[in-house]
Amino acid sequence: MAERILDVKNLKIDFHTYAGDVKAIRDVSFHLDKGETLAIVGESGSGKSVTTKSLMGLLANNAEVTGGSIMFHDQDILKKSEKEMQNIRGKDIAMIFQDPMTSLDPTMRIGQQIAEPLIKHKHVNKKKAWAQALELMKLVGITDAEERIRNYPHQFSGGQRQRIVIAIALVCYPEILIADEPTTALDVTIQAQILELMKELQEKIDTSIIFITHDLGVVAGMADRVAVMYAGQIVEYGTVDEIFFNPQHPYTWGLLNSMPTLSSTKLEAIPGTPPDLLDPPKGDPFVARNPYAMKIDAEQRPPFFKVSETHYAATWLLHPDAPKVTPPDEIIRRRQTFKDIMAHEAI
Amino acid sequence: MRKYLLKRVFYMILTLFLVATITFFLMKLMPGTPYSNQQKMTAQQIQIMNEQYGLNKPMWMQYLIYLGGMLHGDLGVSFQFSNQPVSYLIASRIGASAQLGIQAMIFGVVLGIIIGSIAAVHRNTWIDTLCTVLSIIGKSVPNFVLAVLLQFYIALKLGWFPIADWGNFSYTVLPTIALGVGPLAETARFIRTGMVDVLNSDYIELAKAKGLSRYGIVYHHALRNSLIPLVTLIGPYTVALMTGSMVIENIFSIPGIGEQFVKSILTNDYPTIMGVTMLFSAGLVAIILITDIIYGMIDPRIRLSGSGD
Amino acid sequence: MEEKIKLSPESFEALPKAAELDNEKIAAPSLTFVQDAWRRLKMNKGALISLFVIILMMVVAFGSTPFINHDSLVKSAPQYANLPAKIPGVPINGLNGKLKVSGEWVDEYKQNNVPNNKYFVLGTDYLGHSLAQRIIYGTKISLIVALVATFFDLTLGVAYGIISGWRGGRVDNVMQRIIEVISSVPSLVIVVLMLIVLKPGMTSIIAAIAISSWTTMARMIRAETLQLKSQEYVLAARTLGESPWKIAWKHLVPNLSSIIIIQTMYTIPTAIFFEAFLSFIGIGISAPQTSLGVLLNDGQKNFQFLPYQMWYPAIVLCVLMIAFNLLGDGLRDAFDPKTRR
Amino acid sequence: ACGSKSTSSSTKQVLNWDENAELPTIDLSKATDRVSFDTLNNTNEGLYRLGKDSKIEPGIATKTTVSSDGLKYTFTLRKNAKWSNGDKVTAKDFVYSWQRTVKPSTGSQYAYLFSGIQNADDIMDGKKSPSTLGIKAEGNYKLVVTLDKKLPYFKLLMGFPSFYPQSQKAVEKYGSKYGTASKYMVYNGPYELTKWTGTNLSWTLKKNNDYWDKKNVKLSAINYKVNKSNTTAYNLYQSGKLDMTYLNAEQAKQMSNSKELVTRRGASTFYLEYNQTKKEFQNKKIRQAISLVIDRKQYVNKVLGDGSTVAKGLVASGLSKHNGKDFADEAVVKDATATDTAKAKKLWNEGLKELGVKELSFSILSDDTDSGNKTTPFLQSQIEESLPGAKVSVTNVPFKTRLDRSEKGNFDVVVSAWGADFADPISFLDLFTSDNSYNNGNWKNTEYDKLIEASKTTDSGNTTKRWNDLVQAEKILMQDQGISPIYQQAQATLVKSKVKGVIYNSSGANYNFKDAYIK
Amino acid sequence: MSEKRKKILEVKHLKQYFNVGKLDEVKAVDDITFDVYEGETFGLVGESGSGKTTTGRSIIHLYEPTDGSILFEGKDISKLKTKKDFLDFRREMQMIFQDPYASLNPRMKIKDIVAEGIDIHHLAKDDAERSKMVEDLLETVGLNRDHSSRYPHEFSGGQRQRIGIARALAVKPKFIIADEPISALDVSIQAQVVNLLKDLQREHGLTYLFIAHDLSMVKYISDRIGVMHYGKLLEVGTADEVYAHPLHDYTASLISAVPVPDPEYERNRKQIPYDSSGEQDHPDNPRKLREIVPGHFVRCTEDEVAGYRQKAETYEQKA
Ligand SMILES: Nc1ncnc2c1ncn2[C@@H]1O[C@H](COP(=O)(O)OP(=O)(O)OP(=O)(O)O)[C@@H](O)[C@H]1O
Ligand SMILES: Nc1ncnc2c1ncn2[C@@H]1O[C@H](COP(=O)(O)OP(=O)(O)OP(=O)(O)O)[C@@H](O)[C@H]1O
Ligand SMILES: [Mg+2]
Ligand SMILES: [Mg+2]
Repeated sequence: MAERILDVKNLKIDFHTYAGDVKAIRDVSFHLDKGETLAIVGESGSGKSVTTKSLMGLLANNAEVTGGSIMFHDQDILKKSEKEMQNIRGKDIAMIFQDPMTSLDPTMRIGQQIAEPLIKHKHVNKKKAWAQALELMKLVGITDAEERIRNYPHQFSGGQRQRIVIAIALVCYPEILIADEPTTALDVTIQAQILELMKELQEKIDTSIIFITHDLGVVAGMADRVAVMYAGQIVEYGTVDEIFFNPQHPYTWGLLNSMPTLSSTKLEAIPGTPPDLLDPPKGDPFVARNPYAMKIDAEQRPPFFKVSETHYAATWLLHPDAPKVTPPDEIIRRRQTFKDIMAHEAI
Repeated sequence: MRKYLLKRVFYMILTLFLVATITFFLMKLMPGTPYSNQQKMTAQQIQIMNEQYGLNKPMWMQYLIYLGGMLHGDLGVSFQFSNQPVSYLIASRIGASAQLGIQAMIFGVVLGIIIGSIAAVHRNTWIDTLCTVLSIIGKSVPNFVLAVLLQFYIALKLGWFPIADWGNFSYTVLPTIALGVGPLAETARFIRTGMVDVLNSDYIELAKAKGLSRYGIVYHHALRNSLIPLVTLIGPYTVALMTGSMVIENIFSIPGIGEQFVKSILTNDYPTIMGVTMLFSAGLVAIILITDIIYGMIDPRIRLSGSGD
Repeated sequence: MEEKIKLSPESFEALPKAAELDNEKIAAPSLTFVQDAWRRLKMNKGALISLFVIILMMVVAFGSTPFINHDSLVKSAPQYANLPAKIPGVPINGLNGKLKVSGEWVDEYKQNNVPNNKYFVLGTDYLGHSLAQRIIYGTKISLIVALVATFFDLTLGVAYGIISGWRGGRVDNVMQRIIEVISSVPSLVIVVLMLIVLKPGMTSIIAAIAISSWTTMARMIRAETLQLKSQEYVLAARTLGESPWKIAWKHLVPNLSSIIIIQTMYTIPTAIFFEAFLSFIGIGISAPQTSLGVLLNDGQKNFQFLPYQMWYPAIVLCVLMIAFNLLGDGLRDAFDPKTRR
Repeated sequence: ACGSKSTSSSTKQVLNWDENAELPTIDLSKATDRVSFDTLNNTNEGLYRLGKDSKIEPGIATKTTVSSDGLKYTFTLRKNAKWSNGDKVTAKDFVYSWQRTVKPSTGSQYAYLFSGIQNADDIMDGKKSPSTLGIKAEGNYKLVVTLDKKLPYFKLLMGFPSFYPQSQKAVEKYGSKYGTASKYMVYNGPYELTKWTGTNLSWTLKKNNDYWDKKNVKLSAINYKVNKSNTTAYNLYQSGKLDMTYLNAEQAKQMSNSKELVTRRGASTFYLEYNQTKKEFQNKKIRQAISLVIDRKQYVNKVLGDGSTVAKGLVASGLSKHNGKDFADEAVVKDATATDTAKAKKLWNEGLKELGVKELSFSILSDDTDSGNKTTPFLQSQIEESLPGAKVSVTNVPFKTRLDRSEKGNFDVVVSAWGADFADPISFLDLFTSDNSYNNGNWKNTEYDKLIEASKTTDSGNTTKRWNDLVQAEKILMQDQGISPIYQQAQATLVKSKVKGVIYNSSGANYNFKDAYIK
Repeated sequence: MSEKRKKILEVKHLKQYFNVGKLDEVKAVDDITFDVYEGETFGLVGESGSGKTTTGRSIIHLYEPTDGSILFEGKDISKLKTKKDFLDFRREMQMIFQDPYASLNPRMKIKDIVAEGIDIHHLAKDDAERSKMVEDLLETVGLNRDHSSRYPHEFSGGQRQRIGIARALAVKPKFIIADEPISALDVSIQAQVVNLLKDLQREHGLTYLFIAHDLSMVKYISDRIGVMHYGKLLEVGTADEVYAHPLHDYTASLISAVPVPDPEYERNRKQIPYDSSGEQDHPDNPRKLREIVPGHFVRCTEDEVAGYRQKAETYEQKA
């Protein structure tokens, strides 16, 4: 079994706002192994960013961690002081943000921006740091790196900027790379390049990636394992094949069903909107939009039911007493594929 | 770039030309004459005087003569100081005002940046409130009141600095403070707002994610980005200070241009009024151009191009 | 460890359609934009107090109109000139009719044979006017100056800015040049020229201040309009065939309102200040009218001897300034969507 | 005050003097203001020097003979008077200077003072050439001045800077720069001007070592500093940086018990002029009524408080004496500057009836100076309170604007002021002849005109007759309330008690420092 | 393809340049020609900055075209003279915007936003009718009637987008330009909006110009697709044709870059790189849209047609 470098247990985070406490993260647990890519998917506001920011210790001022632990190797990140966190950030855990257009300091040469974490964490001098920055720029595929290292962010295109942001994140060879929707702002063609680049680099550097997105297509290409989040909770997690070909949670079904594929002729939308986290429903948060909702869903939060060693889903539908329901056609089709794959693997 | 500059300079000249024209004709609407004793002068004398000052010519001629003179740096002769060329008057008075204005600006801006940054970094805490309240008070006290208080308590009672007059640096301290508190307050508030915005931006988030310390973030990223917009504020402000310190000059008996300007207004000294107005306007227009250029130089995002106005 | 949960079979019945929660429901109470801003303003203690102070001062200043009129302003009583504050029953030096004269507290009321029952809570000025009365009146005048300047800001400045920004292109270019010219002339010159063109007096001063003050507003409105006009909701209105005037009124003005209000809060103190400055150089409002600026200027001349004549108007002016500034800041925060929580 | 002898020897003879306005010029042909005249009076010297109470003291002239008809003055000049460039001061310098001043192209605003000197008026009108002016140099040290008519105050004029000599060499050398900075001027007085750039706010009068009477000049320097704020000047005085400071009214009032308070009574009177082209002000009763309600005593004591006094009439008290009697006392008219509200009301009502109106609204125009700003509201309150139906508005405008409006008759009632150029009543009384351009209110009285004319012509040789003419004239003016005098201005100052020997004259150039010293 | 179908919109040689004559001149749209038939959905795809939005806005006459003409129902829209003609045009063509946060005036209530068109075109007799129309519209787009008195900021992105659709529908248009109506929305919500648009099209016989950069969604909703690149239209054809048998290299590259929610597929996906350097125009041999197979156009020179025909044939053979 791979080395487990991150273990999040029962994380709970509230935001204090005028209207009350937003319970943004409600009992989230997951783990990350060395070298793997964990994708977190979920719609807007489901708590993906908050989860990852808590890993970095970068939560907003009005946030309060009300429970749980985040074990990085054998230390609890939540118990670290700001100073200690500064030494972890950028060095052990690095992060890529969504918008490459705004996440670079417009007034600083990009060489310096890449070199900064080195100077901070590795205590190298500026010259050496710039030399390494240059290496990284080449690594992330920026042509004419020698000349461009002295340029400012606005002189780069969106795709190039995102490469630079990646370079910054990787410059200290972090153990964990958190990528929060790193390609949402990019064109598909550029997105494809960036994703390709990330995969390449992961192999070279052997870092673990937490990849956040709401695009299931990207997940399918990137992830080893997937966690599906909904309304501040993880509702299902498993390997990428398990999630895409043998999903158990109706929300996951809905998600897969609402995306056009090469062959799909009809899209099924998930009706309605996610619940307001100011006052989350006491049962299954998905109940209001769930066509398979049962009485229990409205009353009690479902526990995780084990599907396989690696696959868990929090839905009452997996309860042995629950009636068997027919998932949407698309899911049935996918399950079929799953069987094929399993069969294939079995051979 | 060159095209842009040419265009800007052209607009600058156009603006100045309009200012000159408007003030010239408005000046002619002012009642009274420059002679303090004219009832005792004979018609002949007045006629000759008018001839000497060119006041007997038709308005458009006077206007053309004035414009022509201006091109040679000749702003006419002061009425108030007999035979004194306005250009000399301005030249001899601008020094003190400029020094004072610049000192006040430096004082205000440096302190303002410090206070503003502290407030922004500690926003929504008591430190922030304290800084905000201080800067608002600084903005709320008329500078002549402040000047009177400083003069009375600091100079007369405590004897730390000279009461008035213009001489070595110690003479400039109190006027600088009295004049600089306004820009200080303004800068502090400007920096605070700017920096709060900057601190909320993505690249600050990224800087945090790099593991930089709070100090490092403020110093390396936030400060520079919130300072850039300040450049556009400083220029016109400096001009305003250099020219608008009449109150302070009056109270501290400083031989400055602002004080002279008021005097010339009260004594119908048209050539001086015109001259100083033109100086102010030219200063303002030039400084705006310069700040725009500097702005472009220090902010890598902005390249002066042929576009925009 | 996963534990087996025993549940009654009916728990697994499908949720009845009727009981299905309305998934488009909005739980939070409806808050209009103004309500929302007001809510945030209320959280800002300083701004709230400032608002209260401003309202109070306005009420006192304008409410005094029936009591402090031309006659009471004109009436002088030089026999009571320059008396310090005296509040019966307050034995604090400075408030009991005593004044520090060459280091000693002297009862000025006694010295000047003022009848025992005669007292002035804030003292008197050189003509024996009650300073309290003059401060109230002065505050009124200062506020009027400010409000008229604001009015020009709101009409001329806003209209100019919107037209300039909306029309863009050449019109904008010309209009911006005009502003540039106006703001290239020191405002003092503009005011003096105005005072000459118009008749000297309060109206001219107010008009002059107003005319030289609207350019900032126009600039800000223009910049904002330039942004707003490419906003999709404005485009949407255009695609629906809305006329430019209606767009300005329905879409631009409401969305400019926060900028307008905030800028107004800064125009007011600037105008009051400018009037005070005019008084200082001697072309301000003249007697028997008065303003805070005039009072302050009179006061600063005799600061060594009659400090109260400067302090009282200074305090009132500062309080007013601080209140407007704090309220301005508060409103800016309240209206700024970025500070939204 | 109780300085010991030991200090006197070591005391620096340097005086630090306050000034409240810039020095605009030291070209005596162009000078128009107090500061210029004061400076010229100390840096230069004419035929005479005016001592205490405008007493004539020797200047460049050592001997004066007057022809019996009083129209020809012959001055013998001293031979030891020198310009600061080393040249001798000669009679030609006077001739040059006077001609330069009256020459219209010079644009001297004080040339009118030369009126009465032969051909001066015609020269000023451009009808005659300047060389025809009645001043001739006979050799280097004899000067002959011829007058058109007798000028009883002629000798006083000779102590006024406009009549001082000028060095032609210097004028020509410096050209248009002449008199625009301390270095562009030559001096022949007790002091030399230094450190004046032409526009700065401080300058120094340095003892002139070429001065003929330098052994009697004790001060080594007088440092001037312009402080436009009285508060500042007062603070400087307090800290010992100034030996003298001008006080504003309030300061004066507060310092009234100070031993250092020196009140300089000026020969200048503030009075109301009524615009008599307007019907209502042609009514004498209205004018009288207005005058009678003004409590001048309260005004000078409570409102001004700077030592100004109630004006007795138009001509300032202490300006000129005849047979030991002050003109102002001689010419005093009962009720002219008194307060009598009851009578005022009566006259007012009568006046209104005569005019056929119930109400009268008018405005009072004045300067926007400190005292101007105090005067108008005071007058307004006095008039409105006591005169039923009077509605007064006030307008305070800058000095030049006020002059302009006065001159154009653009006013109802204006607060005017006049300061004597020389110590003779005519300096005041001349103003109100029918055709005088300073008679802004257009008050006309033929008898008055006749008396003034007589004083200048038929009676000019007879001191007593002339005196009586003038007294009579003032009485007429006062009885008719052609103008209503309010107060005679005084300038309160604080002067360190160690400062001695400063001569102050209420008319003409004010300060004479020749004999000043520090104890 | 029935040739009898009526062309509702004809775009002919449309050019839309910005900052003409200045240093920073942008040829946002550079000579594009295409038609839209009544009742169909024409999808416009291309990467960011390729000129899709500009095309849409020119068509609805938010910009004055630099050159070329746009015919709507046979009438040249830049030649509309009278106010009435113009208003009529505004009624028939409507637009749905990209940014659900910027497209609703934050200071207006939902009912006033939706009713804006009703007011302008005086479609309601009185207030009651106006309210009813608004509420009906809200229901049509799947919102509650009582949402009408709320403000935009209270709604989620998907809801806002539906409000925007309701606003466009209020004037009963024939033609709707949807400028990336879904790209700012969550996946699960995207389907809601797309389905809604499809339903509306069916019910009201609408014609759509659907702009997006998400190829799979465009393919799903569109009948025909145009591919834009650098202000030029590179390929036009039916959705299936373009998607399954891309002729132009750029189209192929674009399609190859689209991630698909299928790990199996993704593992094998290879992106085809595209090099635009071969696209240089020669004045004597201009590139323009040429029909390769019926209904399938590619922007190419005369000489290249043969090559494309061949490519099309190989597709045929494979199939
Ligand atoms: N500073 C904050 N104050 C109050 N609530 C917050 C704050 N930050 C996040 N939230 C709330 O926490 C919840 C989760 O937000 P989060 O940013 O993690 O969502 P997300 O899954 O990343 O969504 P997206 O896909 O839009 O980025 C949301 O309901 C959000 O409103
Ligand atoms: N008003 C304008 N002034 C100047 N340039 C403009 C203007 N509008 C658009 N452009 C430029 O025109 C080009 C095409 O822009 P357009 O918005 O049409 O692209 P798009 O395909 O819609 O891109 P996106 O997918 O990012 O929305 C871009 O380079 C853009 O910068
Ligand atoms: Mg997020
Ligand atoms: Mg677009």
